[in-house]
Amino acid sequence: MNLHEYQAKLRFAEFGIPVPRGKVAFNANEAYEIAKELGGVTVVKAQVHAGGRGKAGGVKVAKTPEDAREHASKILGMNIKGHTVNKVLVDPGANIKGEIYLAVTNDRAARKPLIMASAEGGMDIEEVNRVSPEKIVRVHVDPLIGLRGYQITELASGINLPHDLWKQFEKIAMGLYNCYVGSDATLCEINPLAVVEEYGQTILKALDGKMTIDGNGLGRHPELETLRDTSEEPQEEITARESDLSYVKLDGQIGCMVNGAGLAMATMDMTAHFGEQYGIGPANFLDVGGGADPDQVAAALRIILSDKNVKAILINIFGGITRCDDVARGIITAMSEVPTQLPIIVRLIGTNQEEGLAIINSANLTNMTGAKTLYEAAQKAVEAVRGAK
Amino acid sequence: MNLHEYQAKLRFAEFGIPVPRGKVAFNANEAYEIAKELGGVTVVKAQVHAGGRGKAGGVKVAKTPEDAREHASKILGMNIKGHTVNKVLVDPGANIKGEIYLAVTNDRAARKPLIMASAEGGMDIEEVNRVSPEKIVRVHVDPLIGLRGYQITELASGINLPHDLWKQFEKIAMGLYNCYVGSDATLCEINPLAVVEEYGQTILKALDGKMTIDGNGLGRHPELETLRDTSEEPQEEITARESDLSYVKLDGQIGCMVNGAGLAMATMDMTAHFGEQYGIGPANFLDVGGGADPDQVAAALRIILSDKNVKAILINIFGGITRCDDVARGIITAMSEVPTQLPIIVRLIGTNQEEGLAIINSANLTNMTGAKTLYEAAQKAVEAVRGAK
Amino acid sequence: MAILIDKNTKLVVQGITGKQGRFHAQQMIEYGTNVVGGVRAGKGGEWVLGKPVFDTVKAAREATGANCSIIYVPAEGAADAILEAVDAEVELIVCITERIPIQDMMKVRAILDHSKSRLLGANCPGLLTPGQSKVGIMPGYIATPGPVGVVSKSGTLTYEAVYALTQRGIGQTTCVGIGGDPINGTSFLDVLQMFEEDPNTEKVVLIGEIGGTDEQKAADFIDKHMTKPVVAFIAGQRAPEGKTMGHAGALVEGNVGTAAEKIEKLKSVGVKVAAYPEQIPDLIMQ
Amino acid sequence: MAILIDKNTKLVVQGITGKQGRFHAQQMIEYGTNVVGGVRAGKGGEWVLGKPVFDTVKAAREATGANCSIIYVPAEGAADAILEAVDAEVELIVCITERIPIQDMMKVRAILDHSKSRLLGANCPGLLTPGQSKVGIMPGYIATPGPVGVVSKSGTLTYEAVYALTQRGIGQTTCVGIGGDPINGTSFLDVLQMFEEDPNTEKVVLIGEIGGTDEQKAADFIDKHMTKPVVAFIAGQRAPEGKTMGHAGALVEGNVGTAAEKIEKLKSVGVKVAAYPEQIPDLIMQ
Repeated sequence: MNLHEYQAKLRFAEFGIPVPRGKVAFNANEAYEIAKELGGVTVVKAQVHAGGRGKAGGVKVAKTPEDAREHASKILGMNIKGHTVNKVLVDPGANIKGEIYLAVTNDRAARKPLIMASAEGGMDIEEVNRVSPEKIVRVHVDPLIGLRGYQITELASGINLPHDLWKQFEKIAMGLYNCYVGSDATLCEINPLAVVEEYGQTILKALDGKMTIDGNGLGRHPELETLRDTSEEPQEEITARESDLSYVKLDGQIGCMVNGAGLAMATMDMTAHFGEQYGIGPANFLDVGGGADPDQVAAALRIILSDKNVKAILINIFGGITRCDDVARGIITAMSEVPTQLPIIVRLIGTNQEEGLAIINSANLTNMTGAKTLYEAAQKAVEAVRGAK
Repeated sequence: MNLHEYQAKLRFAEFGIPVPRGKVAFNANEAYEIAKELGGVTVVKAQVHAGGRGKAGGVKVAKTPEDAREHASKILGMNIKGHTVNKVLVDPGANIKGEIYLAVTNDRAARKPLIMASAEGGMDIEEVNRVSPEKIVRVHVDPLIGLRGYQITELASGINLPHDLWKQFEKIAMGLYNCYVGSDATLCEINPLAVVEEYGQTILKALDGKMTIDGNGLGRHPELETLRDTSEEPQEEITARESDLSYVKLDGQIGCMVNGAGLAMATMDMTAHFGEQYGIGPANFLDVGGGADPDQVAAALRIILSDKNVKAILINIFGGITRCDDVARGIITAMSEVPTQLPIIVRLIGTNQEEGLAIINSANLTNMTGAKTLYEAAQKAVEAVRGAK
Repeated sequence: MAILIDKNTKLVVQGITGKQGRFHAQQMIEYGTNVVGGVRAGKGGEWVLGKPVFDTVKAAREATGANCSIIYVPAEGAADAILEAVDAEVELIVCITERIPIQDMMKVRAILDHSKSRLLGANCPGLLTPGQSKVGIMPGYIATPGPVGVVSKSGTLTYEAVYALTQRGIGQTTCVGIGGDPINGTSFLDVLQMFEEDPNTEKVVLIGEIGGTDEQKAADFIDKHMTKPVVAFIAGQRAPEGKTMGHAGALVEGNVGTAAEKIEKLKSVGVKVAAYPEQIPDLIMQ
Repeated sequence: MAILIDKNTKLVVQGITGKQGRFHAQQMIEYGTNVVGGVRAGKGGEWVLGKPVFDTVKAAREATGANCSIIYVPAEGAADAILEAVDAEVELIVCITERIPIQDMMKVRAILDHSKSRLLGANCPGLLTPGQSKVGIMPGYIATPGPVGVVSKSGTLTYEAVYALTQRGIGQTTCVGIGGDPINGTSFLDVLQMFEEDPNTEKVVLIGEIGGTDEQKAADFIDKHMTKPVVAFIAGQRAPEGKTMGHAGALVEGNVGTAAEKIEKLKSVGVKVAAYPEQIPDLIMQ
């Protein structure tokens, strides 16, 4: 689960990391009021789950509260990589003397948390990594021991941070690691961690923030679950999560319902394999879980049908411990609850697969066809979409 | 550093362990008022840093507030193993159905925390360990991982705790471990962890508590440092701690001042070796630290002289990195600040030992004698005490 | 011969009194697995499916000599259950539970590295040595004894592949599901090494998916150390970047972990890569 | 020949810019120890006593090839300093710092158990191989090369014993102070084993004290594995129960760790036990 910049920065602040005292506005007038209250120069920033906000014009500096209102009115409603902006963060301007990059993430290959710093903050870190990877200092953390002071020294020394900022940097790095652990995060990133002049002092401040939370860890952090911005997610994905289904919306025409993540991906791949030449492909990834019981199948059907692009449905179920005839009866039951006229191709494999297919066929649902192999099922689904066009 | 029962129980409560709602009284009237407020039967318990309170008559059940006053007046001022009781805890009585033992401590040999439980609570656990060690269930905890639920199950299962109490037991065991870690304790003990009937419920409650804190960890817990009861410690030990000296009062007549803990023990042993037949022995253990600078020596002298049993002083210094002539000058300086007529035997060994002894001898302090070996110094100190008798 | 489990495996079921645990314990017993007992704190002394239940894995191991454990406990208690089995020095620990927080698994891995135990999973279907022992949730009937070793990140996709092999008369030595979590106990590389060393395994099927670099590491291992032919299938060729496809680990991050990258790497070291699961038996028979 | 350190030892000083660190670094350099640099976060790039200072042990090790480090940092940062040296894979880490909380040391020990490093101390005087290298705070002049290995829990008591040997013309291979904390890095047993294996060590002096059971374990080791004669001295025969005698570890708990028990055990395996430190040379010469 991704947090918005303003949410991440509020969370950082809880772990002792200095952040600007900006606020969120949902309309241009609110932005004006916040900018007036902050005084001086402000920055209006789109709060949206998409990268490249700056390039897309989603971040603007405002010299006056009136400027802030104008910028906000332009940014709100903007579409950035398919996401509509419906709130902006109005932050005070900062007198920036330097920009650092600092992040904690999971290193999947090393199986450990990784803390990274670079003197090349403020830039796209992927780009820094591509062009000059040596400019990113990387330190692995033993998850049983946690981040230690000497590891922070290694970062500070590695990025040639001026000595007078080390104490602040240590506090921020430790705070970020604690935030990462204390939030079951998979990423906590500050970019830039800016060196700013404020009231004659040189201080480090997190001007931007990014956090991703491990969905499996959310149960331990109910306060984070409330930060979920459902306006950022397709309605189908929200419904799927509520029904405990794993669903990802794609842009094709074949609605797929499969038990098992690997088999679901293979099914997607197969429909694309045959459909590609006709501009036909999978409408979604959907893992209905191991048992494929009637309630789950019905919920899955509803989600698939809510996608208006869908022109055909492919059901691919491996009857493992469950028998295929039971699964087939479950599908027929679900069908009666969620009626549709779209062509449905059902492929059942495993225990009692013949009996299962017989049940499907004998249900006399004219829009439903059986298939014996994934190969055949995918072909039939592509044909069905072509016929419907 | 030891905590009193009432202090330990308050600390336990902070970690979610149920304890009785008693209060501390410093005089008999306060005990009466507390007992009246609690209502019903109460228990009056001496708060003193000594074991065997019960056998010594320091714990009494009171049926009425008047009883509590009477018991308190008898217990206050009582001497238990050399400790004067100056406060009592008045706890509500409990309807006890069973008594468990539960403790977390450092296992020095295993180099790990050890959590122990026994169904034979309420008794002297050393005695249980001697007679039937198999009745104590022991589980080592990995300090990097901490106590895990299954380890608590091992304890609960091992002491045959009724299943309906497991949840409470888990919470208490986890709380006790957290208390141990969160207090830099070397011991957290509940004996008894009682099974009590209260308002028709069966609950586990810590009726007694014992905690010892690692002095080296106190710096991280300023809130615990304030719990130190200096009325329980010999004044000399308090003064020594304030001067950063390591001092333990003993009951002999030879005041020892030595640099280094091992050498200080060896010096004690040597005086006892020669003095034993005459009832003469060391008055103290005192480690003056590595350098033996004049301020430390002076502070040490003051502490030694405050012990009225002392009839002679033995100074044994190994000049390591420091030269013996410098140490000798330091001793002479300290002597002038803390004048005494008691016989003083000085043994200096190491770099420039001859020069050092020459300085001691040439100081013309009539009560001061040099010695070349520890053997000789101890003999002379014993002779000096015999002469003074 | 087989790898990891065989007819001598003595299995203890952690969470045997739960719905899942009890159901699959029954299935495993029916398959012929030597289930020697179960574990559930607070149920020690009871009996389930004719097997004794213990309060702790340690007690179960002491009483039964179990050398393998399988975990069917909910995600919030699963890391603890794994550590309990590690602490009891169980040799092979199979964790079926899905949705274990990744930070828990990082800690578990750090502890496993210095332990005497091997973990398979979490979030895996377990493993099966046809005709001898099944530990996990794989349907037993899909497999038959033979010379092909199967290792996979996916559940039903493995069944599909194994069933396809069986239908074509190609049996298996052992079928191993390593699970689809980003941080797990046993990697492709570990299992490939075991198959390479197993005298009865002649060929190997590897079923991978998008996310991470395990398949690439497997390819390096195949290149340097394997003499036996390997056939692979990689799921998720059409998966979009930045979306988790069911398995927590099935996630293309930036351009790391794409199916195309994995397929190319495997092909470059001589691995035959199937275009779809049903093609696997054809490639094995070539 | 010697144990643990010799003229090839390359030493880095953690905390070289502090008062203690600088003073003893100077002493060590004067003795002839090959001090290759120092460490102090924030002072990297400076020079102290003609030696380069680094921000981290890792950087120091990379630049100088140091294989040994000595720690003179205050108690609150000492555990971190040890872990830093472990992380940098320094082979021998000597920690002089006293008053490290025992729970910190339990964690350090758990980490050391799976590391490539050996820790001596904490709260120890370090060690000295006469004429070759001194790492720690022992006065150099008290020792002279020869055939006796010395291992001790105590500082000045060791000096006393070593000086007594030297005065009587008996030299030492290496003098090792393991420190007086209840939980430390290197035990009597570890050092006895090294002396047993060192061809130049002919006899061994062991100086113990009250508290714990290390001396008893040493006695068992001497009984089973040592061919070389051992002379011992145990301090604290008159120590009362329940009182800490200076060293955190010097504490008789119940009747565990008394000097009488230790002396009896050592005598029972043929160790000659001195009645006072100055008797040690006599027993060595017997």
